[in-house]
Amino acid sequence: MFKEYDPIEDKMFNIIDDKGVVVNKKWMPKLSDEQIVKAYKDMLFARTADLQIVSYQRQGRIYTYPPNYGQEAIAGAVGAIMRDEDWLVPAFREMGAYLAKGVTLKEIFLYFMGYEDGSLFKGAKNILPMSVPIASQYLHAAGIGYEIKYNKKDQVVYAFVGDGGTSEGDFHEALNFAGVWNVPVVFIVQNNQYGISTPFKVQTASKNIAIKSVAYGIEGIKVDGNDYFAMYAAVENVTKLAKEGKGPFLIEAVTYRKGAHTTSDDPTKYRTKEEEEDWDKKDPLDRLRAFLIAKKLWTVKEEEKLVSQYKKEVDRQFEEAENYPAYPLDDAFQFLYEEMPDDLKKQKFEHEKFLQWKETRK
Amino acid sequence: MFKEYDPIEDKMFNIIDDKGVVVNKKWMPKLSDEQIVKAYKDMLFARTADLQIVSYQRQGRIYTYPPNYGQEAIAGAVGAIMRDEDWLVPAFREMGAYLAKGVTLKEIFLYFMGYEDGSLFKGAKNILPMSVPIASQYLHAAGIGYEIKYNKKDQVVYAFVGDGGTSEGDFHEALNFAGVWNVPVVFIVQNNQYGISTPFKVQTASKNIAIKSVAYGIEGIKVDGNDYFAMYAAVENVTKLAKEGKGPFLIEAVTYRKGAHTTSDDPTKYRTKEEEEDWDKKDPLDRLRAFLIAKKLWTVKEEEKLVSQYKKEVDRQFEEAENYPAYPLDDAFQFLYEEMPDDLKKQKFEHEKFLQWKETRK
Amino acid sequence: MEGDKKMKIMNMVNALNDAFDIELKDDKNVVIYGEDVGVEGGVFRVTEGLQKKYGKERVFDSPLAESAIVGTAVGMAAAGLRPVVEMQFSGFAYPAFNQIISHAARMRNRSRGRYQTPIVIRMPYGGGINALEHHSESMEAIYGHMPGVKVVIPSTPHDAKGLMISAIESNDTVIFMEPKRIYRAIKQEVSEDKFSIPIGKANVISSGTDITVVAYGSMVREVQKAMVLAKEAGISVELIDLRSIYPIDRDTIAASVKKTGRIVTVTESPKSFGVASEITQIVNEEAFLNLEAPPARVTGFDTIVPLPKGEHHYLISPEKIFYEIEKTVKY
Amino acid sequence: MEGDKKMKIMNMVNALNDAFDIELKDDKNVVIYGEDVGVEGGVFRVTEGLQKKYGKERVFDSPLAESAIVGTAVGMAAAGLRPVVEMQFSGFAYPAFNQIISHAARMRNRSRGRYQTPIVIRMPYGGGINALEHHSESMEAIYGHMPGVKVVIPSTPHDAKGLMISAIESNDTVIFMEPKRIYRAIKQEVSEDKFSIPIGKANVISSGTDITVVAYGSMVREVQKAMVLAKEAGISVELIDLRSIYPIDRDTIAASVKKTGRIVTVTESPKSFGVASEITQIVNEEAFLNLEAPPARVTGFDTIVPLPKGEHHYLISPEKIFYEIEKTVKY
Ligand SMILES: Cc1ncc(C[n+]2csc(CCOP(=O)(O)OP(=O)(O)O)c2C)c(N)n1
Ligand SMILES: Cc1ncc(C[n+]2csc(CCOP(=O)(O)OP(=O)(O)O)c2C)c(N)n1
Ligand SMILES: [Mg+2]
Ligand SMILES: [Mg+2]
Repeated sequence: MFKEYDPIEDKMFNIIDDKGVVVNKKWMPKLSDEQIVKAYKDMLFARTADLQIVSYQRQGRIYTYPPNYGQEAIAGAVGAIMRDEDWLVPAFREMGAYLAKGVTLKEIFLYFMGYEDGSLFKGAKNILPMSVPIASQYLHAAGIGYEIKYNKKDQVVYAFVGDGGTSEGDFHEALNFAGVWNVPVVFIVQNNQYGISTPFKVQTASKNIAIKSVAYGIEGIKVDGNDYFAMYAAVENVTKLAKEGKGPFLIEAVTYRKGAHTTSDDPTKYRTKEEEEDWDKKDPLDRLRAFLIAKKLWTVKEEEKLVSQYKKEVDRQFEEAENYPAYPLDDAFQFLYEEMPDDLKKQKFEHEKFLQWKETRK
Repeated sequence: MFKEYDPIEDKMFNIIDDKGVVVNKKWMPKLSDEQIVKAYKDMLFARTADLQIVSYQRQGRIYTYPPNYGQEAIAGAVGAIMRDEDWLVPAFREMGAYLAKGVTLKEIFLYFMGYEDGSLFKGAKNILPMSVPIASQYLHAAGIGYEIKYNKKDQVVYAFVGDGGTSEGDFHEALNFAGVWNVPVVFIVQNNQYGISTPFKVQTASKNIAIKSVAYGIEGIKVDGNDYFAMYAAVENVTKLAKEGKGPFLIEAVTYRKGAHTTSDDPTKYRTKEEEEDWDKKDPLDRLRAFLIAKKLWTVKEEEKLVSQYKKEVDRQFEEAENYPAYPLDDAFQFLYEEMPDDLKKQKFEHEKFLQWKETRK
Repeated sequence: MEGDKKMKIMNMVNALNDAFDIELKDDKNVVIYGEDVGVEGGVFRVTEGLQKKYGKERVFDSPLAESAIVGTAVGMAAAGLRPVVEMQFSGFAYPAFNQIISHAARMRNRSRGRYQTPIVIRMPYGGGINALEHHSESMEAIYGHMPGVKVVIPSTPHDAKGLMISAIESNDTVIFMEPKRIYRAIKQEVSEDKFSIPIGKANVISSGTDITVVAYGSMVREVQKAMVLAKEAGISVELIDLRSIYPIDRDTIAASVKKTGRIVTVTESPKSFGVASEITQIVNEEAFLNLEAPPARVTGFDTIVPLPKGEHHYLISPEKIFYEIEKTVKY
Repeated sequence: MEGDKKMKIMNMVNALNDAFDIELKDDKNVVIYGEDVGVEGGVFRVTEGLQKKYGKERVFDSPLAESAIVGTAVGMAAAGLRPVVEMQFSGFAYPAFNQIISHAARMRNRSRGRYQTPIVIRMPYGGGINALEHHSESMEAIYGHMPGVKVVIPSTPHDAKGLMISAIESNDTVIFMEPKRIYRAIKQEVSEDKFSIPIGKANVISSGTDITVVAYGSMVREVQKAMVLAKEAGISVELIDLRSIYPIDRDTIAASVKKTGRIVTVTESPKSFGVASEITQIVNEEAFLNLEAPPARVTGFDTIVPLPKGEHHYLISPEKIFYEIEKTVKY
């Protein structure tokens, strides 16, 4: 696969075209109809939730949120392959992978409503909390990879970053360490063409991102990230190889951030309508839907029904999150150290004294 | 040149063999006999000084020093090509380049004797002081490159780092910025096989270092760094291209640190006698000397005479450095800010008061 | 140092933008870059419109890499430019820490004055904007402790403009921390002319007799709110806005405490090893015999600033400042 | 907490090595890595022999990249290992600053206790070894100000061993700063058994009545030299070795100053915003009415530590400590 789609020649791996027609039979993954339908449903659920959140945000019911809109196939494919025992090291724009891990929408809501409790991920194993400092999490992934190898575990790490993140030194150091250590980490770059307002060509003069694997002696591949099957096939392939001890891999998933960077961003400032429309034609859900409809596995009506059902579910979880208990003072203090140092206890105590004083003044 | 010696195929560019015989006529640089003899003399001077310093250090007359022994051809070739107006952004193991810039041995001695004044480089233009935090200087080079382009100057930046330094995030960020900005910087990596005790294969799983250029969309080449002509031809070529605005370049100069990492290091702990002997055969001075002798441009006797002359010169400059005036208290304070802040003045004043008190107690 | 006053209502964003505009116009060596500062004009729009006016060579977007942003600025500055670079939030300046402490702060010292690094490293800092983790930090003390840099923190639009002009014209590296919480919250008349405010001199915003309160940046406004409560309680507060924490204006602080005998320092940062402790040390050194109560501090906790739903626990309220003022006065 | 004493003469290098040996033996999750710590055993030989004994998976050389060394340790720790990593000198830890402050210090808080980061980040610190630039720094205050880490600095071989064992067994991230200047300078009997010293409790090395002197790391020995001069002058010094600057032992400091009424803090770091100021703040808060003289500090300057020929200007001499002690006592 890596020879056939050599990033040095800037080749991109894809399987279906923009109309959902399979153009690369050789690599079409062996998926049952049910699996494909489930994949589509998962993506649809993620998209429904994502779009809802943006509207909650407009209503002032949640803070800044980074939409996944248009990038769902990437996290979807990883989510379908990743097992409970595998590790997910997320950035912040891969909701489908969180959900696949067992994170609930409610938790995601809690996080963006401003509760650290949203990172508890009670039903999910082996997933790190969202990492805000760009690319820094890639090193954590390499370290987890080391632990897996050290303890000879049957696990793989899936780590995410954006195209902007590839410019950070930590990106380089992580791939370099993982390469030297030869650890089972799949490094996925969601190249959505922008880092906030900054276009890909300002991030790097390199032909593509997959090619950067060469610098670390590892394999890399550039994949059409809006093509669910291509993403699935690529992730499946490197997962198998990683389990065999064939080391880390770099997947560049080419996609487009159809929404704003976050709800406080306005993309019209830095990109054109034409560009957006060009990418609309490659929408990952449209493409997979077309595939399914052609195979008579899906109908528009079914989709409508499902979406309204999903919306209700999203609303339900959102309301649960909105009714989450108030944030206790203790929670601001208790997780810094295993045992709270005396000084910190004193700080809390003094603050409580102030709060009492404030109470009495009312 | 870059196609012919493609680092992706792990090709190495060289011109003379270990016996000093030209094996690659096509790329042999057009150098006059005088130029070649001068090059050899410069390298010989650098080596003589270098070996002397190690012996001064053993006598306790200078602090830790990082020997250049075995790597002289690299800085020698760069030194021969670099003009006054070009910038040198050094690491700390390229004495020949410092000397070519007009830095004196005395200044180098002063630095390693523990005077910042050793970084004044009074007779040299456009050279940054030695940078101790590994690889951090590469970013300065990229920034200087920006200034050159911004002001449309006819200058090139030569920046040095070691193989170990390529693992740092700053290496990556510098090449990436330089690539995006397309600035005239020649990034030279002295791959001397070790970062202190750490062998190259522990630094990276990548085939070689030159290949890392691919990640930044720039050209790179792996050069036999113990082959003066190959180094000269490569640096000459990229210098010309850089001046034409063809952007930054990465040169991996393959060499060997024949000495210890610094005078406080003991290489027998981490490498074998055999390895050292293998590399002895590729000594850059031996090879160039063989070339010169074969061309009847040099004799062993001449060399002996010259070396003893050089030794005297080295001693002379060393003694000058040893007689350098004491380090005044002012110098610990006065260069932090353009104008000394009141608080700092007060600190100095208080310290002087203490010194007076101490005086009176005697 | 104010010129002929053509006054205009500005918030801090406008005032900073105006300072850049003036400096870009007056000095061709000034360049501005960082993440999203060019086309978009910065996530807070502080550099809006400048790329259009001065071109892509002078105001531009960089790749996403803070170490590189500062590191290349060191090189540019050594070669003669005067870069003004942005760290998108102070919480994202840490990857650049090595370039700041090891190079921007030291190049002049290392080269014995031969090279200088006239760099302004801008960074919006502080909490109170309902942000994600890392977007609310106040770690100015670590820069204050770093030899070789100046650390400037304005509290008003007027000060922001005058201090920024000084910062850009300074031949030292200046860490310029912008209280993002009041970017648009305070509006005032600011001269459209070029004027500068010296770095290193504190500003006595209001004089009083009972107690000295030292603050800077976004805390100044909170202290002013607390002063309303203090006034009701009959306490006369002398408010000192440090404007820069390094150099720090010992004399103004000392003179004030010699008069009032009492002092509270207000900062948003974690409590231990923060700016308040340094102020306390200074007043102990300069005005020990005048002290009638222990120099106090109102600060954040030694914790991470909580996410929005918990941030009110951390943020400093005017009541809390008043509480400490009253305690100190009653001591 | 000392066990059956099989005592052996050790310097700090031996003592630390012994602590690692014990922990590597006792806990398979402990791994040690960093630049040159494996084959060579570290540039100061602190980890010498351990790779041979425990294998390349457990004690190994890493590529040259500090951010990666700490960042991968965060990942390893989250997955269950207990990494002990080395920054070759504290002056080279800055590239790792972001990983330390943003992750090692916060992972537990961010994940509400789910993940922890039992990492020891070792770094030789301080001056006095005639080194190049960046090899002589004492920037412990910036770590003290960083919520979520502990900062330990031993002053003797015995303490180094006991504190290192505590650090490795702590489930928090510990910045372990090693006073390289006394790595081999102090020898003492240390038990070969496993023993630990609690982190956060200061050690009253000698009790006295006239003045409290607070120090840690390499400065403790300098204070002890100054105490000889003080004794000659008839001054009785109570010497407190902090052992850790975070958590800081307020109670021990306060109790001492309540007794002596006077205090001098001695640190090697730059003066402003350093550890001494925090101690001064603490004694103002805890023992204001007992203070008979302003809490004083003996520190470095707000400068870069000069290269060897100028370092004597910067370094703190016993005379200077005595000078400040005497001034404070005579105040
Ligand atoms: C170290 C750091 N610098 C800056 C930021 C601010 N920031 C948040 S997202 C972002 C752009 C990220 O772009 P990319 O990596 O392409 O990911 P995307 O948002 O497109 O998914 C920036 C600059 C940050 N979070 N961390
Ligand atoms: C950021 C940083 N980390 C660690 C060191 C300590 N150190 C000095 S030289 C060196 C090895 C450098 O190896 P390499 O880059 O190959 O250069 P060489 O010494 O072989 O010329 C190390 C780790 C340093 N100076 N800076
Ligand atoms: Mg992106
Ligand atoms: Mg090397």
